[in-house]
Amino acid sequence: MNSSAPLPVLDVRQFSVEFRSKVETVEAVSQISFVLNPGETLAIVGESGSGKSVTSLGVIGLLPTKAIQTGEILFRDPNQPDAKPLNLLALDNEERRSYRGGIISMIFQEPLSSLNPVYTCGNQVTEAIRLHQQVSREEAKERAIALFREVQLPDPEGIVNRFPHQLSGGQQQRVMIAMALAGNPSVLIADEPTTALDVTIQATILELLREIQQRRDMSVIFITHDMGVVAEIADRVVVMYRGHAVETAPVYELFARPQHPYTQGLLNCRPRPDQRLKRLPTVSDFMTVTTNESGELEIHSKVHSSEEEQALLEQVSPTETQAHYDALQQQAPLLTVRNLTKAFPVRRGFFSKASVLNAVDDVSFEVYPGETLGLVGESGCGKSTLSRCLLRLIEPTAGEIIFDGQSVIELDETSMRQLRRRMQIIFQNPYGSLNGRQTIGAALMEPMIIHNLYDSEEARRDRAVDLLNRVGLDSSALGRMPHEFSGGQRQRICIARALACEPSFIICDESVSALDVSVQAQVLNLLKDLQKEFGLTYIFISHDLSVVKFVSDRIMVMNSGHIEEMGPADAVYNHPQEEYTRQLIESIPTAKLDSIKARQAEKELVG
Amino acid sequence: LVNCGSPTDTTTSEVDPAAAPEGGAETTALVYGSGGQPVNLEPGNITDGNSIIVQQQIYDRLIDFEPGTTDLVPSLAEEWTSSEDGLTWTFTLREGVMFHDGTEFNAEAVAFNINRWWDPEFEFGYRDAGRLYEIWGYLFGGERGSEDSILADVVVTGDYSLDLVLNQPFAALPAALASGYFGIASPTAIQAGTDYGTPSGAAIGTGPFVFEEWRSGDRIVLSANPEYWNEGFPVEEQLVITFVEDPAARLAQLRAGTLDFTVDLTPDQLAEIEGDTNLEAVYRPSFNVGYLALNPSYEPLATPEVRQAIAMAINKPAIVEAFWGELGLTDGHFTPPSMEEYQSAAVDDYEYNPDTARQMLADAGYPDGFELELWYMPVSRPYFPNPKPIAEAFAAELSTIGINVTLQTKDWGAYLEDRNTPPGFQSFMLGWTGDYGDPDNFLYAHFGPGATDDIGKWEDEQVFSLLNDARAESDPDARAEMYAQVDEILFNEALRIPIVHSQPLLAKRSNISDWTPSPLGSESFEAIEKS
Amino acid sequence: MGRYIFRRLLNLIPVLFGITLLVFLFLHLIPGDPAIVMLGDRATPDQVEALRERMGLNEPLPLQYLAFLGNLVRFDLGSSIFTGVPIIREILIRWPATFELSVAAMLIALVLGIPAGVLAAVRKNSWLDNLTMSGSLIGVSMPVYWLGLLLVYLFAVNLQWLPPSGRISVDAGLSFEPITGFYLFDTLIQGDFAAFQDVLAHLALPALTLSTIPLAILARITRSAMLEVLSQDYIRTARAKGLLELRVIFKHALKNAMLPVITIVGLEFGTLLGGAILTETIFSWPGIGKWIYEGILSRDYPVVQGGVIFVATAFVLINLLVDLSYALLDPRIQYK
Amino acid sequence: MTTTTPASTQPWQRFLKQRSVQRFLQSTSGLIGLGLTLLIVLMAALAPVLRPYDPATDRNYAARLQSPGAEYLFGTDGLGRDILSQVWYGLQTSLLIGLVAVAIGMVLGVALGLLAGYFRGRLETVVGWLTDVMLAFPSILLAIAIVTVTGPSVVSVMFAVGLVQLPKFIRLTRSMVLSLREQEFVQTVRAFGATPPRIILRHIFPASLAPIVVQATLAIGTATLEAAGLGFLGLGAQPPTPELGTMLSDAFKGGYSLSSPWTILFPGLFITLTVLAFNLLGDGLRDALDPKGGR
Ligand SMILES: Nc1ncnc2c1ncn2[C@@H]1O[C@H](COP(=O)(O)OP(=O)(O)OP(=O)(O)O)[C@@H](O)[C@H]1O
Ligand SMILES: Nc1ncnc2c1ncn2[C@@H]1O[C@H](COP(=O)(O)OP(=O)(O)OP(=O)(O)O)[C@@H](O)[C@H]1O
Ligand SMILES: [Mg+2]
Ligand SMILES: [Mg+2]
Repeated sequence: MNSSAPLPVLDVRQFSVEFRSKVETVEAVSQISFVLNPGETLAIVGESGSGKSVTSLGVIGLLPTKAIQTGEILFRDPNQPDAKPLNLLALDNEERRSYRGGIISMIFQEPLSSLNPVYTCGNQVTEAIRLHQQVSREEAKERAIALFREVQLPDPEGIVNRFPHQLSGGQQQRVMIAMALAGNPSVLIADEPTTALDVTIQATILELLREIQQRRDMSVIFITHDMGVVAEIADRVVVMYRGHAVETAPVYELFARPQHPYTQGLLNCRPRPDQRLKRLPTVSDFMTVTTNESGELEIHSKVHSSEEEQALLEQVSPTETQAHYDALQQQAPLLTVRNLTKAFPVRRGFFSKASVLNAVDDVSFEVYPGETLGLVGESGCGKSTLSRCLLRLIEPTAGEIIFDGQSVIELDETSMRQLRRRMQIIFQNPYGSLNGRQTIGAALMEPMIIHNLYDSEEARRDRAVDLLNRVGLDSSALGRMPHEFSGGQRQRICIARALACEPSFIICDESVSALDVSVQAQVLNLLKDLQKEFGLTYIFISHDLSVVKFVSDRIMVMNSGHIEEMGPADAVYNHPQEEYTRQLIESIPTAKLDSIKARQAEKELVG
Repeated sequence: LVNCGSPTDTTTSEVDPAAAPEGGAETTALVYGSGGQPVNLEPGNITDGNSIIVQQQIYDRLIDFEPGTTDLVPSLAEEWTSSEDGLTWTFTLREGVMFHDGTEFNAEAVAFNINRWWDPEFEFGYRDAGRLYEIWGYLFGGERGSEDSILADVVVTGDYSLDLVLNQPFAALPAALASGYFGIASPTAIQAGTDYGTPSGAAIGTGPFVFEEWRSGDRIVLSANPEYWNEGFPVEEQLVITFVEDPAARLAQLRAGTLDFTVDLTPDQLAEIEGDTNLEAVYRPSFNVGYLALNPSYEPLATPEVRQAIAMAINKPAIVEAFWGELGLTDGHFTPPSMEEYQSAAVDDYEYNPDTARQMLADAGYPDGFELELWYMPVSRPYFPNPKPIAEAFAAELSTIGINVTLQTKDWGAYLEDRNTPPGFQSFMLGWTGDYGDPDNFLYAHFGPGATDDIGKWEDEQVFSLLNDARAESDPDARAEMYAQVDEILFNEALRIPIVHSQPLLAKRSNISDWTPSPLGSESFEAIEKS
Repeated sequence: MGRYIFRRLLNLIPVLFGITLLVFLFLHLIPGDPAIVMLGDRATPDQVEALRERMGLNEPLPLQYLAFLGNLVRFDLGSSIFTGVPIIREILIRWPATFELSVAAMLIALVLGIPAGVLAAVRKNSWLDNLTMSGSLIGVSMPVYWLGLLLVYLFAVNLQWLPPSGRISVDAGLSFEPITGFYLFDTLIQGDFAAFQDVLAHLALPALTLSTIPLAILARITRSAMLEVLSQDYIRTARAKGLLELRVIFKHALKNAMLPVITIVGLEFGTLLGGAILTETIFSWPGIGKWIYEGILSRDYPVVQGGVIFVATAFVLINLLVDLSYALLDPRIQYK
Repeated sequence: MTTTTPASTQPWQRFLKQRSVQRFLQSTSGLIGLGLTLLIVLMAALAPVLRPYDPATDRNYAARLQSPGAEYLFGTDGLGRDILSQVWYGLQTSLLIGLVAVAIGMVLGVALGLLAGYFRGRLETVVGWLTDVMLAFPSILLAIAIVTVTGPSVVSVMFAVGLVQLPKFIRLTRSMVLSLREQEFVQTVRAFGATPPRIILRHIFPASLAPIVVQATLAIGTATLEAAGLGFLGLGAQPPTPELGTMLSDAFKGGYSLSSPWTILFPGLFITLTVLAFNLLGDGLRDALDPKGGR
């Protein structure tokens, strides 16, 4: 590449988007500016709702008509470097359309729902090809197959005739990428293309995108909320916060010397498997946000010195860890699971023999009082099924569950209900876990009513207020409805409710997966604090190994129903015994400075 | 597509399928709008008007009625005489008549038909699923072998003569045989298959029209019988009977010209007919009675005064005026006005007088009236074209003398059935159209032995013996005197209060002529001409 | 696909069994003795008893039901009490009339309803949308028979443009021979265009009447299905490809939106068959609906029994066909 | 439920502030439907006050089939009754039938749906089979069959039409329960050891209420139509109870429906208006309560 700075392909200037409705005006993106250079991957990161998708949709011209866009999006065709740049926003609909899918194309987060279910993959890709190139039907099909080969789909000829639902998630996303490549784009926008995928698949898709980008020398806008992914793929990064671009920097710069407190927060609040922090820092540890009189955001940094930062990032020493671990192991187990199996009948035909799917397959393990047992595995490996079996929310097919000396499976209805005071579960989705028609107060008091705890209404109320205070909310929440709270607050309420009956054992099934990293960090900290305070025992389920590693004393890796391996968290992470575990660990985007540097250097070389 | 042509000349009686309807709604064939589809085309096996009128076109009976009257005229029988003792009737048959299937009509054929209706053991009586030729037993006392059977034997005395031997004299026998049920069908055709008379089967008679086709639910097509014994008839080449259940739809079709003539319209449609210059209203001579029956087995109605009070409380003239207009008349006789010779001159109708009625009720021990269930028919019949509002009118009238009426109805079959199941309905509406021109058919059927189940098995020695004697009596004057006596008794009993004798409303397009409706409800269309 | 069809057919068995059971029970619950109805009201108790014996009415109900099922599998539905005509024969004659009417009504509903719904969805909240939606709302709110009467009053009686009732005029009916019983088809293959026109004219009002509800419902369903589909991710994908909006709507959205619509088409066939009872009564249409209704009024048990079982079965089968076509349209279905 | 938080606002203000109420207030069809429904209910309720008139006995044979005019605003029927007051009272009957029928169908249907959906197993199989079978009959045919067994009367019609609505409610409720019982908030309550009755009544039922209410509102329209259909076939209310469908039937069977069109025009119009009112209301409620709901 020429040393003189190349002219950017895209030059976004003072771009703003407003949504106006009768009720209110939302400024989803305000005055953001950035450039996209040829052959470059620009990542846009930020928490949910920060305006990433709106920005990208604005660039490709797919915002709904009610969105009011201002500013300029200048486009310069890299193939005609001398041509005058074109303001995409000034084009009429028809001209705008001619750029879409051709010179600028896009892939989306949910591969399955982004493909039309009633047409074959081939059909959908050839349609895109023929739209932008004058070729015959056969020719287009040839090219589609070639594209499928390029995105490394197995059996490209066969996949042409398959319907989207007949492919796995990763394959679907490859088809999406092939479709986006159909018009030989100069700019490819990828809006969270890997968020819906398992880590292992995410890794291969990222690799593929990186490879294609280099081969085709495309410019890519890559949208994500995951700093780890940024580190894996980006050349430069735009950090968005509430519609503003708060920082723009080359990727190494950003990771090495984040300037903006928000960026610092983002970088640190994601648990890193190679560290063992006492508690996770959160974005709010790094900054405070206020709005001034004119309604503009004002962000103030909280961390000014490296000592302050050091304090936030205090680590637990390995000896401490070991001591804690040993102490735990000396007790009698709280929960013992032996040869637990849960089979689901999978009916294929009316009369054909019902085959079974062992969602949980001969699983045995123990959990010690006060311990956190982490459970990881890919989507569908049986984590949730296992957790539900433990609480007998579904009946296991075979095996033994012994909780505190009682065989859970043999209990009758009434004793089971009694036992449920002591075993609790917190689910992934804080929106779905609260009954939208119940006030928070009622939700908190319901378990107490069920178990006849505290004899008066007053007492229950007091207890509810206690619980709220404990998770960092105040009594004003009692009379409010769930929808009046943010996701993080709701999850806190769920945790408070789980504590209502003073359980000794709590299963957290993906309890933080739906939350933004920063909120996730807060909730993880809270869970740790509560454990310490009440001596709780957790089974912590997540598909994210780094999160599991942060909270767990021991880790159990699950794969298609059975346990791959189990051991102390550090041991499993540092010295995985099984190939499966190794892959899982390798797929985690690490965001280590060295690897970023190495990758950038390699790219320079190739470029 | 309809009614946009000119009333072109359609006198041609040739059917020309090629001359399709293009030009206008007027059809080439003669089209009769029936109120429903026949039950079947098997003589003796039906009782409903829709079947009778179609059978009338296909079959001849031994004896027929003079058009427009109830007077008997020869048909397949040229002569009929009774022996002195009235126990043997001799019939002399018309010679040279052929069935539509080419077989010959003769005394054997008549005997075959009668045996079929009469003899439960007869080989060719298709009493499928246990069904009876119920009308026979009903008009002639019973089946062969039953005690009450009037008929004792059928004796073929020659190719064209036969005797009917009776167990008891029956003056009305020729008239009864003339009633529309007893067309003579071809024995050969009947023996040929079990689906005789159904849409997919045959219907072979000697009548003016030949059965061609029956499209279930839609139409029956008949064509002129070229061999018809009555020379010069039928006038039209083709007769199509279409089924249009709803009177409004029938009239609409008549107005649109897709029908030529139709029956069973409601009195309320008269104005519409008169308002259309292409149509003419036709009145069927009254030969029916619509009545309100009061069941004496219901305690309050056991007292004749209470029944009379009810008769007085209902403003019959006003109701008849309102619901029938000029198409109905009301009097105190159960028999229709054309039977004047059998009625008592002394009978004058009850005067409408609610005050007296209330008084009578009080005298009978019901000063505050009582509760009464009144059943009205769910179907339209010529005597009560629209039973429900009339029932409502009764209810309103009776409420003024303190009788609190609850109106009830059931589906038609159940209605007929349940009224005879003890204790029967407290009161109900029903009516009767004569089968033939003899008072026996009205009076015996309603007040004779075995005919009073629906009025609590009411018995009156005098009425019973008068009715039985009149049956045997052959002197017309003596019979008239007996029936007049019955008339008087019945008037005072007020059991079946005659409400109306109606003239059923019919209508035709003005290019239809020579249609002479029979008081009995069905007539031959052989003379009808379409111009 | 073959397996799928087979499975669906097997699934029908319990439903068909239920239909026969329900109809059988209903008819035995109806007060009144079928034997008396058959014999007429002058029959003697002995005769009634004999007939009951012969008809098997004295057997225990389960046995009667078994006998009834036995006959049913031999397509023997008995004969009408009053006319003696075998039910199955009557059904064969009358079904084409009802089917022709229902199909015509459904065609009207499809041809007008789907485009209206698509247009309304694409121009959401425009006057066109409002008009279509209010129109369809009024359509589903109207008693069909009332509309039928008004149409007859207007078009047949006052304007005299169309015949008020019946299936074919007398003359046209004389010139052709029903072969299949589907008059439109029969007149066409016999080349009798005058009769074809005549049949069409007779079909117009009843079909229009019968079509109102499905028409209105289809328009509404199509609209909401389109709106739903238009908000889907794959529509965004299609737009991101740079497709013309028309192509996005007609290729990508419509086919998906048709999926719920097709289900409704099947269900609405039931409404049509039910509505046929009323519509056929008003228009003197010689179909199954009117026949069953008359059977009910005259207590012709075998007619009601046979007719209702037939209609319900027809409905179930039509739904099956619709479901199968759904499977053709939606590649996901066979794997569910 | 019983928590008493210091309400910052009046209850009705809080009611108006609810999102669903807001959405309803923004739904044109909902508002029109609400207005129309209120009007019709008011008309039916006030019939005796506004027209002190006994439809059973007030009649005037002399004035049969009068066309609409100053004296009889809607004309008179075949019995010389004022159609306006007939319609007025008929509306009462029709509304009553619609409401009671839907109440029957809804209560039974929801109960069966809840039980079948929650407990699954054999109960679900039987209930599912029953709904499948019932749905295999065109609804009016089923209603006719039921009325044939029970005999025509207002009560039979309510019962028949109610039963016909049953499978729809069962299906709707069951499908709601099936998805709700797997939802996390229900699982959570189960995990607390709540008993099935508590789970069903406190959590599943309230959560499935919105679509049921919407369905019920729409079903009132359908039921009214179906009841009028039965009336039209002569299987509905028996005299002297005035009912709109029966009025149409009387005119049709009386043969004067075409010559005196007002005898069918007004009863039909009011059936349509009633059904329309509930359909509009149902639409509005759906916009408000169940924005993603079907149809
Ligand atoms: N069609 C729309 N109408 C109104 N507001 C909208 C619309 N689309 C987006 N917004 C608002 O714009 C803001 C930014 O949304 P955007 O989808 O860009 O967020 P995001 O950064 O992509 O978040 P996520 O990570 O959850 O995808 C949000 O507050 C959102 O509510
Ligand atoms: N009720 C059920 N009937 C049949 N199969 C089921 C059922 N529930 C779960 N499964 C199957 O069991 C397997 C394990 O599912 P489970 O929900 O436990 O996975 P998971 O590890 O929690 O996945 P995720 O990370 O996506 O939540 C999956 O293949 C799933 O399809
Ligand atoms: Mg986004
Ligand atoms: Mg899970």
